[in-house]
Amino acid sequence: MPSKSVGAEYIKGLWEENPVFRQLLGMCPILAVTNAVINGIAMGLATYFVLILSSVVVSSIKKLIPSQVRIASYIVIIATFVTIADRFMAAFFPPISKSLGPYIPLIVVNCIILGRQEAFSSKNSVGRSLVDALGMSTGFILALLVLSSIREILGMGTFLGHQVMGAWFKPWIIMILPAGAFITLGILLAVALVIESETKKRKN
Amino acid sequence: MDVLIPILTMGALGLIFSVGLAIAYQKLKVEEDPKVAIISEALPQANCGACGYSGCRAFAEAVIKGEAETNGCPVGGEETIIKIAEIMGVKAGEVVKKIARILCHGDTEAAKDRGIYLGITTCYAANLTGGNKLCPYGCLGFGDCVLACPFDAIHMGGDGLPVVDGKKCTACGKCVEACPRNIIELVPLAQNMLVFCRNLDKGIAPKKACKNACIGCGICARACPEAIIMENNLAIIKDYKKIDPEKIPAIEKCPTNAIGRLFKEDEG
Amino acid sequence: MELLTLFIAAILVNNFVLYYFLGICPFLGVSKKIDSAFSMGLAVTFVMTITAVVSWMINHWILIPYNLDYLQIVSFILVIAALVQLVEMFIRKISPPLYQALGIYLPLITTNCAIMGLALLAALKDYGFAKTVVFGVGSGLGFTLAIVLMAGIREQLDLADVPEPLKGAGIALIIAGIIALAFTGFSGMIN
Amino acid sequence: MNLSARMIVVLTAVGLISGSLMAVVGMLTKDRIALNRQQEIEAAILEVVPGTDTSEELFTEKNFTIYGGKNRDGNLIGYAVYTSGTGFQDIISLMFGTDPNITKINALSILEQKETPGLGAKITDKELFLRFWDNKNAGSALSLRKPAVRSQDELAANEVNTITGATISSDKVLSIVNQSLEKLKQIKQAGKLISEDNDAE
Amino acid sequence: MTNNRFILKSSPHFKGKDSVPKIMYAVIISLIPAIAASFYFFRIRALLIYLLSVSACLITEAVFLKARKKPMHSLWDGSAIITGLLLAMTLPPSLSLEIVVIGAVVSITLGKHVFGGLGDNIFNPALVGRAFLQVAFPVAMTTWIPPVTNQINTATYATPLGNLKFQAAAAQGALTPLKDLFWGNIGGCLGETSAVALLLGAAFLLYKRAIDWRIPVGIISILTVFTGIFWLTGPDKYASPAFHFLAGGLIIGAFFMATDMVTSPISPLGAWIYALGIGLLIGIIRLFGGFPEGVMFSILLMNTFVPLINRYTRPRILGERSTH
Amino acid sequence: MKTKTFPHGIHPQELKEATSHTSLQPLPAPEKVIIPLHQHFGSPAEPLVKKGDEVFMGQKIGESKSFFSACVHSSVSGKVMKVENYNHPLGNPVPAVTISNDGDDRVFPEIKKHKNPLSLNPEKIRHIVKDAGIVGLGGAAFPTAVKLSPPKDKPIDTIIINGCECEPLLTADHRLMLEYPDEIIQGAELVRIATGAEKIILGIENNKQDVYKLLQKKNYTFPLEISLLKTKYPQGAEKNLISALLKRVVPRGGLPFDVGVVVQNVGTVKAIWDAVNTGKPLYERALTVSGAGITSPKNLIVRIGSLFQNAIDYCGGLQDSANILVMGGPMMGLAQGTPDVPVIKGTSGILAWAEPEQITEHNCISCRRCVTHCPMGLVPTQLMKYSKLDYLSEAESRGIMDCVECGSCQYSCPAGIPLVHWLRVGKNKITDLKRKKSA
Repeated sequence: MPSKSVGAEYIKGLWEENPVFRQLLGMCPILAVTNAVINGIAMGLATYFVLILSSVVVSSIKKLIPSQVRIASYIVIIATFVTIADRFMAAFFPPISKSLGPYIPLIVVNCIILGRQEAFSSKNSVGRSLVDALGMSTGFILALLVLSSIREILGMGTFLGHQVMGAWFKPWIIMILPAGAFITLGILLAVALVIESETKKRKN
Repeated sequence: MDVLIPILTMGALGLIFSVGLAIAYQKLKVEEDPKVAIISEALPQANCGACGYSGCRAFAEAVIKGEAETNGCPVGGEETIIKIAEIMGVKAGEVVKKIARILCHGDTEAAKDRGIYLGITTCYAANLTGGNKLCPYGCLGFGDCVLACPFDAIHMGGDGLPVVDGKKCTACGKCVEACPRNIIELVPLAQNMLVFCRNLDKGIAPKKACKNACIGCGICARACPEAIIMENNLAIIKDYKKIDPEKIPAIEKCPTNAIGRLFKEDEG
Repeated sequence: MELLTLFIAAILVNNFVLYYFLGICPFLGVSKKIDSAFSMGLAVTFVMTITAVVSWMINHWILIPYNLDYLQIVSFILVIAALVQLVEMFIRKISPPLYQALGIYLPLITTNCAIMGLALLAALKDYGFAKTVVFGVGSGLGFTLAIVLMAGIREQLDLADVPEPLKGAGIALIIAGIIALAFTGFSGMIN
Repeated sequence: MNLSARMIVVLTAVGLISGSLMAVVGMLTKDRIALNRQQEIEAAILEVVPGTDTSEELFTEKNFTIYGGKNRDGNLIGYAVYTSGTGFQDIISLMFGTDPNITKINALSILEQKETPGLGAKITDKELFLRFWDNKNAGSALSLRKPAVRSQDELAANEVNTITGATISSDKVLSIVNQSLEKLKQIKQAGKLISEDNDAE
Repeated sequence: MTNNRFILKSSPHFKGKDSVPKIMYAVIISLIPAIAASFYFFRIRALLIYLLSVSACLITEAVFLKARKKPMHSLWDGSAIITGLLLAMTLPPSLSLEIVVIGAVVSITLGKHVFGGLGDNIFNPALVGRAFLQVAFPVAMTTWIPPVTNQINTATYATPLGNLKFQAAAAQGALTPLKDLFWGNIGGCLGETSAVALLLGAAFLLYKRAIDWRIPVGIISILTVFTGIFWLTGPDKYASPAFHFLAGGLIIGAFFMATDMVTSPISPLGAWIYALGIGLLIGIIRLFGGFPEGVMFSILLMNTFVPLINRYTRPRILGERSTH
Repeated sequence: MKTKTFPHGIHPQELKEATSHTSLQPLPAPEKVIIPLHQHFGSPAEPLVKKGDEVFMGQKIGESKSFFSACVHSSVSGKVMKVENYNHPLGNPVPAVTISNDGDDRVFPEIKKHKNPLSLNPEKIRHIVKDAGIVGLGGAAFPTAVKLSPPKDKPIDTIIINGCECEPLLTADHRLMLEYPDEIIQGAELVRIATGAEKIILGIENNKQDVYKLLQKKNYTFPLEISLLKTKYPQGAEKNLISALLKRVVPRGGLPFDVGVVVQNVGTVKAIWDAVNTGKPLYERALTVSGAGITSPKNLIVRIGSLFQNAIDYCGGLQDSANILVMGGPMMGLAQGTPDVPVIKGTSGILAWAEPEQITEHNCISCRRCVTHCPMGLVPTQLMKYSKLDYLSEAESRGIMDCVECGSCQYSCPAGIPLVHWLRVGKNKITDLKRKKSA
């Protein structure tokens, strides 16, 4: 196993292996909950919580689980943490919980989480898994933040609910609708690829 | 009591699920290539479809069949790629390192045009209409090989001839296949002496077509008969290892420079 | 009549992919060829129908009576996963051709958020049994429609000079956006 | 231990542990979530039946609940009807309040909607939409004023305003209210409202 | 005689006189009557919107051609101008000008260049721009002013179809008279109002064979049948087929937008399927949908079906045995 | 008059007036002829002579053992100067026999006349045709002996004589029909006898009314039907001609044999008659030298192996503006880089004119003109894209191999896309791949 420094393990999740822009994972929540920055942040934090805890748990009990039932076990573990996050939100942040609807429970089928368990946590030490999970979820939050900022600013003229665009600005309602989400993410993916190839060129 | 219900429910679910799985594994086992299972194991099992296949197992099958690239799983990252490559990889024995060489020196200055070519600007298409160059054997200069190279190891030089980057070339042979005139050849990296022409005509015709064409005069073959022979009006290096360094000056007396060394500074 | 409107709405108006953003991963991943997209769509429809039935039973026979709504997530996903896996193994054993056409898509579906989303949405909207099933079938067909349309367009775009950075997921998302735009024409049609 | 046994044991154990964990969380959050829900309803009732001190459920069926609002003295001061119906995109849940005789509508409050943001979603806008619902004559079915007008004064007693560009959403809200109003009257007539304080009439 | 005097290329060496710019400019010419009509009805505003829309389209096109290192002659092949004109023609005359520019930029960018430019686009670029605006600025896009020749003092003026949908005009007998619809003395999008001007241009296109006659014929006939059935069952609730033919964007859509060669099917059978789909969807949306007008959505929707239609209606190769 | 035709196709400018009224005249044999050994479809011929050999006119100088091949004969009498690669109008140089002409035109003594040609048996006719090196003179140069030997299980009932000459500019076949009608019809009868068919149909485009009238007047006793066809390109393409005349459809990948038909060009049947009647092998042919770039366009009878330059010089040379030189018709002909190439059996015309040096290519706008005009029912624009992107299996499954390269698509393409060239690329790549696989 190629060993990376702890820093590199963390950093790779931000860009190199960014789950959204580079690996195209977790597309459903990325599209569904980014109509406002606050929703994006809430989603990101929930994912953060679930990913880190399940990574720690999976990596610490990896030896006990026979491979035939590992997926099932991971799902149960992840689902447990998702339930916790979901209940917690419903109890203490009811408006956000309402606007996120079924998408918090759907974290359980987010490829990022199950994928990291299989690809990383089940094979690495607790420490490394933790760092990896931190990096990945930060990358995910980053992506959520970028997309939701663009959508909220253009779609409502606000950022986190505060008016940021002048009165002259007519909000582009399409941005908070599905069509806008798809188009914006499509363009962002292209931008990410352009940045990637530019940096590669510069390196050479 | 309230606390017990969820615990029991979950326990029961786990129990039913695992029993079901255990039975299923034993009763419904299907024989398959053991490699599929091994590669499947190495994959993230996210079954996310990011690879374009319907799941990790399907992707593994595709890898075995050679339909998918070993680095086709974007989720697993580097480790997975290395693992799959290890599983699939055939340990390469010690072979002579080869490199693709362009066997034509018909650059824009040396080789004359056959006319004003207005067709599709690929070598393959040009070749179908008889080519844009007067020489029917030489490089057409549209760079089909450049496009074919998966390693970005060939680019067009300023003189209208492709240039191979020795560092990047892996001798995969894609350019050899792509060249409609068969002037690219995989040659041992160590071979320094080459015939840079494929013209099978004799005398005036090749000379008219290209300054650097082999006119089949045979000077080189006479200078070093043990390594070089003439075949179909073309000098051919049969065995470069047999070229006597002392005879190189005589060989290089070629009137059209169709035969010569790649790097003169390397040798005496 | 109510069931019919629900059915049409699930296909056209509140399309799973284009309105709820569910099942995006396979929607992007398996929409390169029409044939595989169609098989995928059928497999999803099949699993969605089963899921609709099973999740309704779990919800109404176990979770609600015992006040265990917080076990929804884990029980739905476990049962779906187990069921899909069993169906897959079963098909594989008894009918290899069917497995080739449908079964190979099944593992991919387990973690497809469309399935889980269906179970959760049906529970959230508090649909009765018949409605849940109709919702499941309709949503599956809606997914099929979206993915086949997408595959048709992507097959054609294979021949187009799409800018390099947009190739693949980028252009697929933009197309999805425009299809979603076109589908807004159906909004307001449910009464 | 053979493989099958180990599979069963491990998965069962994982299930048990996670079950207990979730049970704990479930217990901890259950009350809070119920409370949230109740607070939301109470706030809405207060909004549509101003002056409510306590409220009680008088009638309930799927997606339709009648609350009775009582003032500090315990007198019934109005009904708050929680109801829902299909909007332009998805379900709209709303609450409106009437006086005890159902002669006028006090106010309207939208609880849940997924209408087009910036357009149909303006049904939650006080300035543009909701204020035109205050104190409407509930004697007959309400109607919608099209095209929209600017001030309350231009509307008849049983007319409510449209949102420019979102005629359909306005229409949908109107029909939900009209239907529920009719239902409320029927239920009251049939005497199905439980624990109704007859003195209030 | 020098060796390289002669041109080398593959056969055929003769070529017909048709060219892409010729086809495109024929379409532009055919739009002139409708554009002139909009100048007459909406005066300087019309001019401003046309100018802005076309120039924004051209500039965006130029930027993309430059950035993607494509031949610049494509800028003047007329396609960007058509997109600009068609977009402008489907905008409300009162629309603020920056929205016009946004629409034009979106048309060329999302409607055309993300797919690879002219010929590769799946959707009609002008309609993508128009749909984008419709969803992005729904209020601005549904605010109408009456033509200067028909000054009625209403702050909120509605289109004939809007009247039909939201004011139950059919029931009140308040349907816009067909005569006004025909001449265009009504509110509506810039270039959609005058049926007669559009039909004039359409006749020119049909005469020039620049469009496939099957598409408008298919759309109009199925819509006539569809709306006719409802009209016969309830003339007080539904408008007549003639009204549906003349009102809204049907004529411009059927003759100028659905017929866009790039985004319509290749085979004649495919063209029929496509046209019937559009006509039916227009009918459904106009009669039962949330929007008063469905032409734009219907064409976009059927655009998405075109690859599938093409795949299943491929012409029979000579000597091919039918597989059925 | 009612004319028959096929669906689709185009109608380009005909430009035939320049030569349609000038009678065929022999091109004086040049001082030396260069006769390529590969002028036909099939395997190349092996040389039978070597440097220094003395040869007669009509003497066989090349032959192949393969069935799919044709012999090559000397077109002059004289001395073999060399047997070496030489420029070839079809592209790459091929081995060619250069003969210096002694000007005597001494006929090969072994050449035999046949007294009663129409009473010969099929076997004999085939043998004579094979020995005379006759190939299809329409342009494809398919060995005629092969065409006269249909498989046993595919009985032939109809012989179609192709007198369409649908390519613009070319009029050599037109002149042949006017000047040698008896030879042509008798040649057709020989083909009918050789294949055992029941009737002969001569198809002529209705821009050759004079031929039609002449032949009507002749009242031949053979089972002959003369049919007028609409002037439309590619009326002369085998499969389309069969569909126009007989309403029979040759299955995909099949040959006219499959529907009981053999199609022969008028020039070919004349050559057959000459070979059987006088014993003269195929060493000269009629061709048109025309186009705006030729000073005085003519119809010539040219010895095989004469250079294009000889023919052009005889017609007054090239105009200064002429910048394209084409062998064959403008629709399917091959652009030449030099007039220093020999006339071969498949040379139906030598054309030159001024062509713009810039081609403006636009994007395909799916105008479907190519689909409307493709006589084979293909979707050329799609095939072009498949070929461009190397999607060969898709291209094949959508019928790229059915393309006859008639050029109708490209002629009608408003975007100026080199469709035919792309389709040729695709077809060739597929063939290459198949060859590689079978190897």
